[in-house]
Amino acid sequence: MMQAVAGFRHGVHPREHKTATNGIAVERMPFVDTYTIPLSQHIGAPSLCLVQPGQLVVRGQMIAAPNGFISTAQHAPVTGEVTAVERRPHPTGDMVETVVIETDPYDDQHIRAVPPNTTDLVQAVQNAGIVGLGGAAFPSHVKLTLPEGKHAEFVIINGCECEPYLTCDHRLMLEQAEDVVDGLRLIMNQLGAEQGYIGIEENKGDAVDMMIDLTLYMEDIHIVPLKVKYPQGAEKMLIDAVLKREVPVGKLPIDIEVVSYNVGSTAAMAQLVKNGIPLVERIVTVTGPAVGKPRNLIVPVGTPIREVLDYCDTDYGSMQQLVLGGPMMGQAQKDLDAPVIKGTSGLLALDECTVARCAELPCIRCGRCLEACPMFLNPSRLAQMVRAGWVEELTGAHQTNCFECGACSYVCPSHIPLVQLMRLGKAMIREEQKKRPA
Amino acid sequence: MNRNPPQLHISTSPFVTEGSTTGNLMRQVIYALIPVLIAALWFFGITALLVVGAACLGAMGTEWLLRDKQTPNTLPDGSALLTGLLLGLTLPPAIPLWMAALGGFIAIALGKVIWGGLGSNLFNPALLGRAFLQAAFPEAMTTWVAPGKSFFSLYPTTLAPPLFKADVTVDSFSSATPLGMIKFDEQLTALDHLLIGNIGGSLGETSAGLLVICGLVLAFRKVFDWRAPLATLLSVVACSFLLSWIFGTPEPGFMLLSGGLLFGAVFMVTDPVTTPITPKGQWIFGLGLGFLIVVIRIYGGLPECVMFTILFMNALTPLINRHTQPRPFGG
Amino acid sequence: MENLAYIFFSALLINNFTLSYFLGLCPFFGVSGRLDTALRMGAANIFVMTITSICAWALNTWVLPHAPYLRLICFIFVIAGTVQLTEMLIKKLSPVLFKALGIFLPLITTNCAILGLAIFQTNRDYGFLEGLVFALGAGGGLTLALVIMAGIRRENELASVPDLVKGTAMNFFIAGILSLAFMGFAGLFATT
Amino acid sequence: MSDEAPKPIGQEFIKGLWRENPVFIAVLGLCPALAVTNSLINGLAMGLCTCFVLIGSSLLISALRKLIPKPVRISMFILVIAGFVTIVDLALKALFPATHKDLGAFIALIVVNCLILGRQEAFSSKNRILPSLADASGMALGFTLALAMIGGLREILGSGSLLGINLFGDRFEPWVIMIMPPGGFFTLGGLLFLFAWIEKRRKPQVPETPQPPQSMAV
Amino acid sequence: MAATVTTAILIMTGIGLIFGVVLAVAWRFLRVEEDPRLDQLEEMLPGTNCGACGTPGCRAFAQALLNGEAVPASCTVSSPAEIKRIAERLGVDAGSVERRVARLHCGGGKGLAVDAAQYLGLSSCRAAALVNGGGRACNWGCLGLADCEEACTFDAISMNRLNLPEVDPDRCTACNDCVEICPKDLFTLEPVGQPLVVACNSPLTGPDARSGCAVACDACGRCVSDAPEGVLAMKDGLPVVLDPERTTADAIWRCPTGAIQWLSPQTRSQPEKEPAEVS
Amino acid sequence: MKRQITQSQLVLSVTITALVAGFCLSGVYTLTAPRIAANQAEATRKAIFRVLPDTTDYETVEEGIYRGLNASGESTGLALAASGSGYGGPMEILFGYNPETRRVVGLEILSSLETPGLGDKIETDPAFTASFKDLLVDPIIECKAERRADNQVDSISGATISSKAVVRIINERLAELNDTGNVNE
Ligand SMILES: Cc1cc2nc3c(=O)[nH]c(=O)nc-3n(C[C@H](O)[C@H](O)[C@H](O)COP(=O)(O)O)c2cc1C
Ligand SMILES: Cc1cc2nc3c(=O)[nH]c(=O)nc-3n(C[C@H](O)[C@H](O)[C@H](O)COP(=O)(O)O)c2cc1C
Ligand SMILES: Cc1cc2nc3c(=O)[nH]c(=O)nc-3n(C[C@H](O)[C@H](O)[C@H](O)COP(=O)(O)O)c2cc1C
Ligand SMILES: Cc1cc2nc3c(=O)[nH]c(=O)nc-3n(C[C@H](O)[C@H](O)[C@H](O)CO)c2cc1C
Ligand code: SF4
Ligand code: SF4
Ligand code: SF4
Ligand code: SF4
Ligand code: FES
Repeated sequence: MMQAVAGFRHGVHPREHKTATNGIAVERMPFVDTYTIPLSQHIGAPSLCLVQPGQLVVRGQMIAAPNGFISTAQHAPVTGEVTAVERRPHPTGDMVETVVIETDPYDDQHIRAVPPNTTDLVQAVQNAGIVGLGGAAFPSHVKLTLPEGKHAEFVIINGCECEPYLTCDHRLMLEQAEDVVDGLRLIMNQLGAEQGYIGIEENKGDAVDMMIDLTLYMEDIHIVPLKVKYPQGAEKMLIDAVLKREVPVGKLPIDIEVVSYNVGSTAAMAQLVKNGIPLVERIVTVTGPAVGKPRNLIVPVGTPIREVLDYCDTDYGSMQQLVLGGPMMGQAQKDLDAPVIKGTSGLLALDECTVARCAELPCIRCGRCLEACPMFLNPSRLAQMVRAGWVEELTGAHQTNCFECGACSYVCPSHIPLVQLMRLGKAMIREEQKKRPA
Repeated sequence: MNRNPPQLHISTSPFVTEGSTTGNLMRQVIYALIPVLIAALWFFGITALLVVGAACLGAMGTEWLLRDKQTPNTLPDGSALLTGLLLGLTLPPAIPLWMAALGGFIAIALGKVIWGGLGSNLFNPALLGRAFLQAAFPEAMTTWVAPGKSFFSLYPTTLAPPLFKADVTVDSFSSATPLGMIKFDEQLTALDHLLIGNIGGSLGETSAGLLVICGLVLAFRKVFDWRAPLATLLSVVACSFLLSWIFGTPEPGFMLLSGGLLFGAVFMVTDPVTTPITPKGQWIFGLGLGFLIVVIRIYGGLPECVMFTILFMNALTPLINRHTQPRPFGG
Repeated sequence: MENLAYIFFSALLINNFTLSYFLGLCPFFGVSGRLDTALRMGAANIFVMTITSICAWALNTWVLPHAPYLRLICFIFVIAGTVQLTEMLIKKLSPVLFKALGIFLPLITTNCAILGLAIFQTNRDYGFLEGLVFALGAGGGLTLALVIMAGIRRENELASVPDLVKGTAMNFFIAGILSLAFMGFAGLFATT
Repeated sequence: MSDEAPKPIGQEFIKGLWRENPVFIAVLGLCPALAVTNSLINGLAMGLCTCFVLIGSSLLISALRKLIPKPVRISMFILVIAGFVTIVDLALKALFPATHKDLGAFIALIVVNCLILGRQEAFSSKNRILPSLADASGMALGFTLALAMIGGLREILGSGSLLGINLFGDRFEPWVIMIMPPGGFFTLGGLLFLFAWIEKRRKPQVPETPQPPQSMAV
Repeated sequence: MAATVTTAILIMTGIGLIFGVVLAVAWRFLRVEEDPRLDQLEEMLPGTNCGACGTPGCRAFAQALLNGEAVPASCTVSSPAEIKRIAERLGVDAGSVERRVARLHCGGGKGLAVDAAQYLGLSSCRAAALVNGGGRACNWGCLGLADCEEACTFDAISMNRLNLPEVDPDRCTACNDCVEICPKDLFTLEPVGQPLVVACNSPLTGPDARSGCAVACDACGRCVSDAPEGVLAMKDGLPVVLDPERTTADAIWRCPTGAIQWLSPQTRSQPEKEPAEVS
Repeated sequence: MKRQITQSQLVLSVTITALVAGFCLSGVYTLTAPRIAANQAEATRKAIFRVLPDTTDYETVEEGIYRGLNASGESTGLALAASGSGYGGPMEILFGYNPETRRVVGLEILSSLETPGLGDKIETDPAFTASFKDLLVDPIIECKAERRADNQVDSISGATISSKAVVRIINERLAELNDTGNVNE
């Protein structure tokens, strides 16, 4: 059992800020009056709306169907009445087609569901609207389907939660440990994988212990404690740490026989198979200096952010920035009427001290970004190229490899908005490629 | 409809930073230079302060005068002060003050501003200023004095009027540097003198021991990357060991402790702006630098060659960077 | 007679043709914008210089003793002619090589550095081997300067150089600084 | 190509002095402009030699332009230029041996001065004698002027003298770098910077207007 | 003397002959046949390589001209006189193309469009658009960080006092750069003589649209009914000009927000103060 | 305007131009040659007279070796041309040598590329040139910071390399002369 702790090269060590919430048991947020469920909460085509204004819906009822393979379903998070299907604010800042549901105040909001027929798990997962809960919201059923000629040897469950502040996965591993292991077993069976791993950062020692206890007699499931380092949770870093395999540039994990899932997604699949419950709610860490009562909440998908913040006694006077997700990769919000969606792992309300950014200074080529970048890029140079518009060079330097982890910006003493420049660069490359064939 | 708190901000992730700033880095190097400055005061008296002051004044004045009027004042980031300090500490003690100030001007104007300011220059500004002075006033720049003069007395050349010489012949008080002595007179200086620093040389470079300590402190505080200086020193030791073994040239120990090598390795080779950014590049930079230093010291005309060599390696830096880009993960 | 190593390093570093003799400045500023052109230009230069050195040696040995005043005309004529001939030969024999170097050949035949090489070689009474080494050193020095300059200029494009110095003035300043940096090599191998 | 519309002779002459100055604006003939200009006298001497060669060959080539077959024109130009340069070289050696020693190999290198060949190709071979003369003398004078300027500056700072006359007394500390190679580059760079600055001061903040295209239906 | 002259003549004849032969051979083998007009044409073209003519650059355009695939007037940068010269050189008609200019479809400048949050970061529209779509409440409007101004190589765009880009129709060459660079796709190229401009890009309708911006089009449809039949239509919450030839100022009179504008014929960039006078 | 140009015409025109140029140049050369030769002779003469005191005439022993003669036709010593590399590049010198006393009696730097203000003190520093007025060459000349013996030269501070280069060139030239054996005849 005793072995050197696995990890990856490069990366950073941000302060964790997890103690505010990691000791508090998850609680359920009371239902609110209105829910707005965007038809696009995942990577891929938006779902097809199945309901009209005025229609009554039941909690857990499918209200939008998958539109193609890389798409998924949406479900009513509450029992109530559809009042509108129209453009509403979305956490991306866009306005997208959204189903608006008024809660029926007299309903007990129990989910009446039957476990699906597990002969077609892929279909069941898609219809249950389960997506990656680690942030990217990639439809989970897609990864349950092996592409032609591929083989999945290993399944890795991602319990790293390397982002500071967030503790939802940590609590989930403690409170739904069996679901995680069952889910892993489910996935391994579906894919025919031989080995299962659960990678957990060492700072969640209780979760590691609990998982080890649970899997003590399972030969093919291994619990891997990992170095506490950001971004340990990034899929490629996790695979590198657990299996010492690098996902080749431009390839997917399945190309090196690996499939990985977030602990939340895994537990959601277990819940689906055991109880038939679709993805209508998730655990969200609500924390940050401006939050009066930080905690982990079970929040129905579609709950307006403002309601969640209100429930946690947020001090709007001192809140300067609201981040969906963790502080390293999350998205700042401009509209508090946008809802919590499936990919929302945390609500982070930052105050003045955290937001007051230093002015940007010229890059002094100190190389810190280069030594932080887990993808072994040279962010400072890439950033200069983006500014100069050298799209060709960007492509040559594998700029698209950047997954915007933010390690580079985090260490930059000159406060260069490196991540933003990386995004801009990727946008430029996309545009260029669009233009090319024309 | 907009019920957001009025001060809500949006920006790109990450929303937290490590907390170090560029100004902070510069300040740490400046603090590390204070003991060096005190040592210079000890050995060369009040002139050390005057010379360094003049260089700083020249550098900071130029930075202020030539600033882009639209952008905020760049003096507070401390890089101009640092350039001035480093320049001052590499000058010979008896240099006229006006030359020191002129060096500061050249360092910033030619070494930094025309390139686009902090971070854009490809040559070490302080060394460029010094190289200019060396080429412009070779006599004043190669007039060394031995330490150990009364604290408040000035050298006769120090207060020469701008653009003019002092009316003394320098021969009357000049001495030689350990490197000059060994190259031209086959005289070896004892290592303990080199370590302590009671020898002839530029203001800041005489006390090898102090420089090593400063370097270690800065390295452990992660102000700079340890690779390039380490590579430089290793390379000097290796090359001079080889040559001394075969041809009986000076020993590695002497090579390491004499001249501007340590000062250069600790403060100039570490300049993030003008040295390679990639770890592999830093190794190449250091190894190449050390090799050139040994070769030029032994076979060249300029025993005090660290400055020119660093500038030459600076010139190669874009090429080194280009060919040592890291291998992307999975690539 | 000076030793060959000194001749080589002197031409390569110490008395670099471009940076301390100011020879071939027009192409130096002209083609140092990009690294690959700089490299190929340098290679073409080494090539032409080698030919030049041989031509100059031949002329100095067999023709010019009879009429020293025709030196200039003969040099320029014979060099241009020979280079043109070689150019045609390469074109026939190796289109790849021609593509890489060919376009530069006519550009540099009538270039100061080439004629300068011939003249210096004559003034210093170099023999065949010395001349060849001198040509290699000088060509290598030119290539070195070109490549370094190209690297710097490419990097400099990413920086916000003030408008007043942008362009030609900046290139001169860079060349000046390079020239200064090369002064460190002075005296190398001279005292042995 | 059709002959250019004839411009006044005066204008052909004037343009070389400033507006199309070969060194400062066109950046041609740099090698001699930097190599020998470590003093005013050397700059002037070099400039005058170039004047002679440029004017002489321009005249000759303009006169012979109808006779020169196009495919071999460059070789013919070079021949003519080389001839004139040899004459200058020999004459200088005979009459001013000291100057000849200072200018060294660079007299010979006038042959390959891009400026001279460039003027033949661009102007003399296409124009009648008088305009060619005007153009050549303008360019040559502009070249000389530039060389004198560079040489003067370098001599003042680098030796503290002008035309060998000591300007600041014995105790002046000369800036040796100015008469060494880097000084040449710095001086020319500095002059270009100065001109850009003057230019900017002269017409403040008026962005250059491109020819506004008219809307059209031809 | 005589000996000197003889040597000189001998040497020169020898070298001259050799060199002459070399050249002659070169002349024979190295001649490349290329239409000499290509170079001449390229020289006559402005050399801005802007691409407004629809080719990748001036030389490609010259080639297209030679091949008869383009008419000289397609070059929108050259002056008419220059175009005439080119046409004469080629012996073809200059041709005619209707000149187009870039038009902005947003009126939500400073003080009119509501800011939902304050944007911190790179001062670039394209970068800001990647951060929650920018700080504006209206997700379709101009971000005012002037990427278009910087992109326009012809200095045709300047930010006006509302911090909106204003196109100088005399300088605009319809090069398409601003159209491509704007992350909100706010520019289109329109015939210069067509003054009816829809200055809004928001698909929202009714109060939703107006809550984000004082001059938003709320899709009330008055312009469509006031314009001549078939000139305007409402699509995705915005009026679109279907028939540029027949536009009249009638369409703008009853617009409650001023989201549809009739440009003054003098400046062709600013809306008329009093539209009634035009008709 | 387009005439057909034949290849022979091309060859011919180049050849004719070359011919004419050659002709003209030979003319100019003939005109200037005597002056140039006289200039050079004069320069050599002056240099020889400077490095050998009391000399009024000289004869050439071989290329680079001249014997000075005084008014009464007696030998005043040898003037030897020598070259080698200094700090900045090649330098050429001429020095006077008296084989009988085995002393260098005068030094003239004909050309050098030493740094102005530093290395060129080998020409301009009177103290330095003065030390070559009476300098014993046995066993060899040495260059020291402090002159202590008859065969030592006081090196110029800051230009040690140039000073040493001069001394080295002289030493080498003398050694060469000894080898060929025609010094003391
Ligand atoms: C920088 C970065 C950090 C990440 N951190 C985590 C993490 O801490 N936990 C996690 O489950 N997924 C994390 N992810 C997402 C994983 O890369 C991967 O998408 C996920 O584990 C796949 O599982 P899912 O599809 O079930 O979400 C991170 C991704 C990136 C790019
Ligand atoms: C002078 C000096 C030399 C060092 N040499 C090494 C070395 O050779 N190898 C090494 O791994 N760390 C070396 N270090 C330590 C590094 O600075 C650093 O602490 C270490 O590489 C941290 O690596 P990690 O946090 O990325 O794992 C050196 C530090 C100093 C100050
Ligand atoms: C720009 C410059 C020019 C130099 N020129 C000469 C020179 O002409 N001759 C020379 O001997 N040394 C020259 N030097 C070399 C240094 O002065 C060298 O340190 C000196 O020769 C050491 O001699 P010293 O021990 O007498 O000070 C030059 C150095 C520099 C930086
Ligand atoms: C570790 C370190 C070393 C530095 N060394 C130098 C130096 O040698 N010379 C100098 O001018 N500036 C130095 N600086 C300051 C700064 O990098 C310099 O002013 C920039 O080169 C100007 O763009 C240094 C800064 C740091 C942090
Ligand atoms: S470049 Fe991309 S992958 Fe690398 S550290 Fe920055 S954000 Fe992360
Ligand atoms: S960390 Fe920042 S300052 Fe350092 S090299 Fe990277 S971008 Fe430049
Ligand atoms: S029109 Fe587009 S590019 Fe121009 S300022 Fe507005 S958002 Fe930016
Ligand atoms: S960028 Fe836009 S405004 Fe400028 S010329 Fe091109 S089309 Fe016209
Ligand atoms: S003058 Fe143009 S290359 Fe020398």
